Amino acid sequence: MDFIKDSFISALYLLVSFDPDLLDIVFVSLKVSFFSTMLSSCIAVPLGFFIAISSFRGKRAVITVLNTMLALPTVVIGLFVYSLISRRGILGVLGLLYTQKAIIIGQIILIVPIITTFTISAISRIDHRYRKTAMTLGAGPFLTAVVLLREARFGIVSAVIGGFGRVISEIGISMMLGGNAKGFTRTITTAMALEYDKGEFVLSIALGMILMAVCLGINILAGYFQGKISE
Amino acid sequence: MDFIKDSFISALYLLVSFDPDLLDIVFVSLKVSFFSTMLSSCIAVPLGFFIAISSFRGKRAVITVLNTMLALPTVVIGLFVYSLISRRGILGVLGLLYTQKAIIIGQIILIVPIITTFTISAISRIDHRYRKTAMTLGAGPFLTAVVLLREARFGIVSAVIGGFGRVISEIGISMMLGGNAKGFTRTITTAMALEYDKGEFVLSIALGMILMAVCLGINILAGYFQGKISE
Amino acid sequence: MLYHIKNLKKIYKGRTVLDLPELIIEKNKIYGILGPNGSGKTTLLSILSFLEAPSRGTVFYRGSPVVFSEKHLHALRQEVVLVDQHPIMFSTSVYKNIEFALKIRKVPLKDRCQIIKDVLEQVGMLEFINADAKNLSGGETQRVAVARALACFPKVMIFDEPTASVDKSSQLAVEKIIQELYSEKNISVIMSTHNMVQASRLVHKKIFLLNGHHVDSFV
Amino acid sequence: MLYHIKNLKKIYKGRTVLDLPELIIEKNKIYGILGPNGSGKTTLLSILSFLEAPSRGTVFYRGSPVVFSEKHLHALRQEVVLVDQHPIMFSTSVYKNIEFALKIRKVPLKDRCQIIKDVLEQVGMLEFINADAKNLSGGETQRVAVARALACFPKVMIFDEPTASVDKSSQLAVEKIIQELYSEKNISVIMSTHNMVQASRLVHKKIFLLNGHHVDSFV
Amino acid sequence: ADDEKVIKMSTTTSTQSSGLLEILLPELKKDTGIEVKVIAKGTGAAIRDGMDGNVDVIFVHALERENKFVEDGFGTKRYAVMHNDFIILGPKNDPAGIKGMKDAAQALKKIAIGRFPFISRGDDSGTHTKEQDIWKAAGIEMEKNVKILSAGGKDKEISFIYPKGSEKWYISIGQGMGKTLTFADEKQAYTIADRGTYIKYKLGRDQALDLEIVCQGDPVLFNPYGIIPVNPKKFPHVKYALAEEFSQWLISEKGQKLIADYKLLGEQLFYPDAVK
Ligand SMILES: Nc1ncnc2c1ncn2[C@@H]1O[C@H](COP(=O)(O)OP(=O)(O)OP(=O)(O)O)[C@@H](O)[C@H]1O
Ligand SMILES: Nc1ncnc2c1ncn2[C@@H]1O[C@H](COP(=O)(O)OP(=O)(O)OP(=O)(O)O)[C@@H](O)[C@H]1O
Ligand SMILES: [Mg+2]
Ligand SMILES: [Mg+2]
Repeated sequence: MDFIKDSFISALYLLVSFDPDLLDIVFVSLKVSFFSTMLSSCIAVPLGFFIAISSFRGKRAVITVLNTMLALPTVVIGLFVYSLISRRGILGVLGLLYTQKAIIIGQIILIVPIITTFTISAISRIDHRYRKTAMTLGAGPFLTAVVLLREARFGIVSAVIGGFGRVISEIGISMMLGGNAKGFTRTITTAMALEYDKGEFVLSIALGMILMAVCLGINILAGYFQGKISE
Repeated sequence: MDFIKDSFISALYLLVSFDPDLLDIVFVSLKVSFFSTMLSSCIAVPLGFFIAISSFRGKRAVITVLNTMLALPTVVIGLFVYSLISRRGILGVLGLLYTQKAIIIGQIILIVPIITTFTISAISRIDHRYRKTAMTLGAGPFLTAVVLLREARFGIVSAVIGGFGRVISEIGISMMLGGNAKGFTRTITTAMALEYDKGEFVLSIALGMILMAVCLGINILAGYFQGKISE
Repeated sequence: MLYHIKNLKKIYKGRTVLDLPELIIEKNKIYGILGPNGSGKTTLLSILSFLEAPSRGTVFYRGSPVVFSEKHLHALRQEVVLVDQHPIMFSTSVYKNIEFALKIRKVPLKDRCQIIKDVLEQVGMLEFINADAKNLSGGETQRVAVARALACFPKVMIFDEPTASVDKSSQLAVEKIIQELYSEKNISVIMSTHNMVQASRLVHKKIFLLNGHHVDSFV
Repeated sequence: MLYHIKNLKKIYKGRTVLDLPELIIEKNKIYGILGPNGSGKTTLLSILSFLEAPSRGTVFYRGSPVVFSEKHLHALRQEVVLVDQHPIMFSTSVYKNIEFALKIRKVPLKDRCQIIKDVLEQVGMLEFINADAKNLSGGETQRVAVARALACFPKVMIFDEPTASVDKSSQLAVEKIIQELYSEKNISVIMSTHNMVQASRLVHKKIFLLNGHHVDSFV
Repeated sequence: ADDEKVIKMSTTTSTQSSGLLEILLPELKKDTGIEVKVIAKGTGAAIRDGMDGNVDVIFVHALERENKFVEDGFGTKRYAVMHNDFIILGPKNDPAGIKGMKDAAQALKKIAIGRFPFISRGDDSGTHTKEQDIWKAAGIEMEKNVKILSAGGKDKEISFIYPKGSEKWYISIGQGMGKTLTFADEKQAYTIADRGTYIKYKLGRDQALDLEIVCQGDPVLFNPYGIIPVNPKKFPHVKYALAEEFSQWLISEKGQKLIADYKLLGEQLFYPDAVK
């Protein structure tokens, strides 16, 4: 277990040294993951909400497809987006490939199904009388949604945190669409993969520990605000 | 979009040709993912249940840590398990590295936090009166748990499906701990990564499509049984 | 005429739980719906408050047929408010639960506090204004639900067994509120109850339901 | 002596909702708990049925002090069953809801159906045996909950406002059940109610609660 | 099946992707009965696998590190198996004007002077090491960004070496060969690649690379592959005998002929080194 100890010491060392290269990749990781999660939530939470409350033909089929999309491998997403935004793709002129925007696009495809599915399951569990109560008090669709989302907040926050965890720890899409270009699109995870390929396991794990430390910080903050809100 | 079309045709072709190599990797993928998901669920569902229903000091801290673990990158898990089971590690004598068992161990670490978190959020939403009703009818801890799990089944099934989707689409751990050895530990995703490395993008996507087809089948089955059960 | 129901049926999985060839409910009256358990009272009240669509038939509200699609119902629901048999409180404070109805009606912020205090006063729950609505006792919940409905200033108030779990003195308070709604504010009231004495004391017209059918009276 | 309560207090967030220096409940009697909304009836009944622990004080059950830890409570809960004010049905059929209690008591499979039919018959809900328990009306739910409790064959039955949403004839049926529990099966009964007439007709001893305190009677 | 005759080999992804192993291994099985479990990864990680005793034999292309591996006692002996060669690639219009040059160092120098975009693998792989050697040979001033990490008492040095003042045009992506090619193609930049991967990406796909060979044939660009059985003195559990048998087979006449005859899309990729 020396290996883990070494990694831990290296991680600490890297952290306290405030290495600018390190700060740079941490910043890129956070920025990209933050935007992916936010944009995905803006799509997925309303979508999940809508699917949960409405009853339409083929609802079960939609849920099955979403569940299947939970298994979408990052390579598939990466290649799919690649084929769209590469120089020869239909969106090639935008020059998106190997930019942070490209990573964000791919990651959104990755986690929209995740957040949607878990939003559906959070909303479905809410007693239907909440909805009826809101409606009889005169709430329109929007306020009714607010009520249900508030009652399901624990599940929805879980879904969003789950999505965030997924993107910040994700490697395939960041690598394929971002390209791991040093100083541009290198994230903590792609840097880890690089060190791993080099056989620098200690450094790779050290980076992983930094990632975990950053996430822990974010989760403590989030937990604190959630506590505030639910009071 | 030719690229997607080509891949689709290749996927179909591969499927109808019943290529034994292909069947083999599909089988390995399914087997490994199935065991990972089952074993993880056996740990995570009771664990999540227990955390959700009990109130103890530090509960919030435990949830924060679990949320953080959602962001555990596969490289970290891979290296961690590697350091344990590699010949020099404390479990080295077992010769687990580059076997399917190694993949399963890594994947369990990956999804236990996922399934646990979503089980917690599913159980927490259940009105506490369900628990009281079961208890007053004389149910012991076990049957009370069964009641709550049944009421939260939609969320728990979602959690398990989410876990399955995560492992079957996962590349890093399978690659690092399984080694992508043909005929032994090659899964659909590591095969995809290999084809991608070779530049065989079409084949890679075709494999991805087969993966999605397999998952769709499993989800349809699962949906069907869920429907049966909830009747 | 407030409501005019024609050939209305409500069917759950093949079972007809409500079957009303014709029913008329007039304006500015207090109606009492009576009937044994499962006779369809709650189902009828849900339809009258536009929360559920009938399986068949037409409901006329103030002369025009009601289109049971979310878009059209929203305006109607602003006029009619239902107090449920087992009311649900949102998991916020009592104050915020009532404020919700005021927000929807765009009551200015400065007036809200006063209105909330007034309605809570009427049901004798003022001291609970900042309590956590989820933790109220059975009767307290029912009374806050009445207050919350009062804050909606509706044209029609529908109560589903409003005094079932309410204590004696609060029961009188709720009955007084119903009286006043009718006499001072010209609000039509429709309520269900199992308490025949209460019905006789309070309502102008009784509707008897039995197995989903409208009957003249019970034997 | 069935229960002996000493210096019991229940405190929620600093507010004392129950404060009973001493209270004795005897065997084989029907007790009625009376009091306005929020006086602590439900809280007291939860403690008596071992579902909630008091914040302070001791409860003696059949002479021995109750240790409020899950391990010890399980055996006690087999003897005492509570019918909630707003009962919860598990999301299965009515049959399965009742069968749950029988399973716990290891009643053999072949006897179960008969018992279930018997108890449903007693509350007049036999025709709903295969209905989806979640979709029952308010009164139907309350009656099935009574049936489910009967299937537990307890030594003590605790009812929280058992007839609040129940129609007239079912109310009489439930009252008859309570009578029989006491007279034929030697089961002790504790019930809360807002209906003073019902209490006078049914119970042997009344306990009056006011703001969590035990009082001799109301003014 | 015959579990006794299965050995594990770690190798670099390029060896696996070239398709050569798919020709060699079935023949090996026929001749000797040995089955090889191939674990492909980055050069560093592959050597690391040998150092940890996780495999029985390693088959890589990083001469210096291979020698060190043997010196340190992790491997018994390095057998030179074959080599292929690196090529410098660039966009069709060749803005640096190096097409046809033979001297790799001079070619890179032109790129550096003109500040034309260049994609570096940046992953300490054999290719990357080679690239750095050529920069040095070209006399380009290199900047070295060194970090010292102290881990477990031992100081550890991490260095990033790049041509001086190259922030704008020198992009280090830390990825495998294929991805580096794709990246260079996308950015229409210069890069160094091994011939095998280039052929695959140029001739083996519908959407061929737009990049062309601008410089080849310089002996400095040769890329030797070696096979090393893991030392049973260090790791008693390794199947040394089989690993040695495999190595011998590879440098036997039969093995070497198979290598020489292997053609990818009509082009020879590897040149046998053991038998002339
Ligand atoms: N969603 C549903 N699915 C199936 N049956 C239902 C559903 N909702 C109500 N029912 C049935 O319809 C009948 C009428 O129900 P309703 O709630 O209107 O009765 P009620 O007159 O309000 O009775 P109570 O006095 O007990 O409240 C009941 O027998 C009930 O079981
Ligand atoms: N979990 C809780 N947190 C805070 N206050 C609570 C909680 N549960 C109950 N209370 C308060 O305790 C008081 C007593 O509640 P209880 O439910 O025992 O009243 P009750 O006598 O049963 O009233 P009702 O006749 O309305 O059912 C109420 O004022 C209620 O608001
Ligand atoms: Mg009703
Ligand atoms: Mg109560």
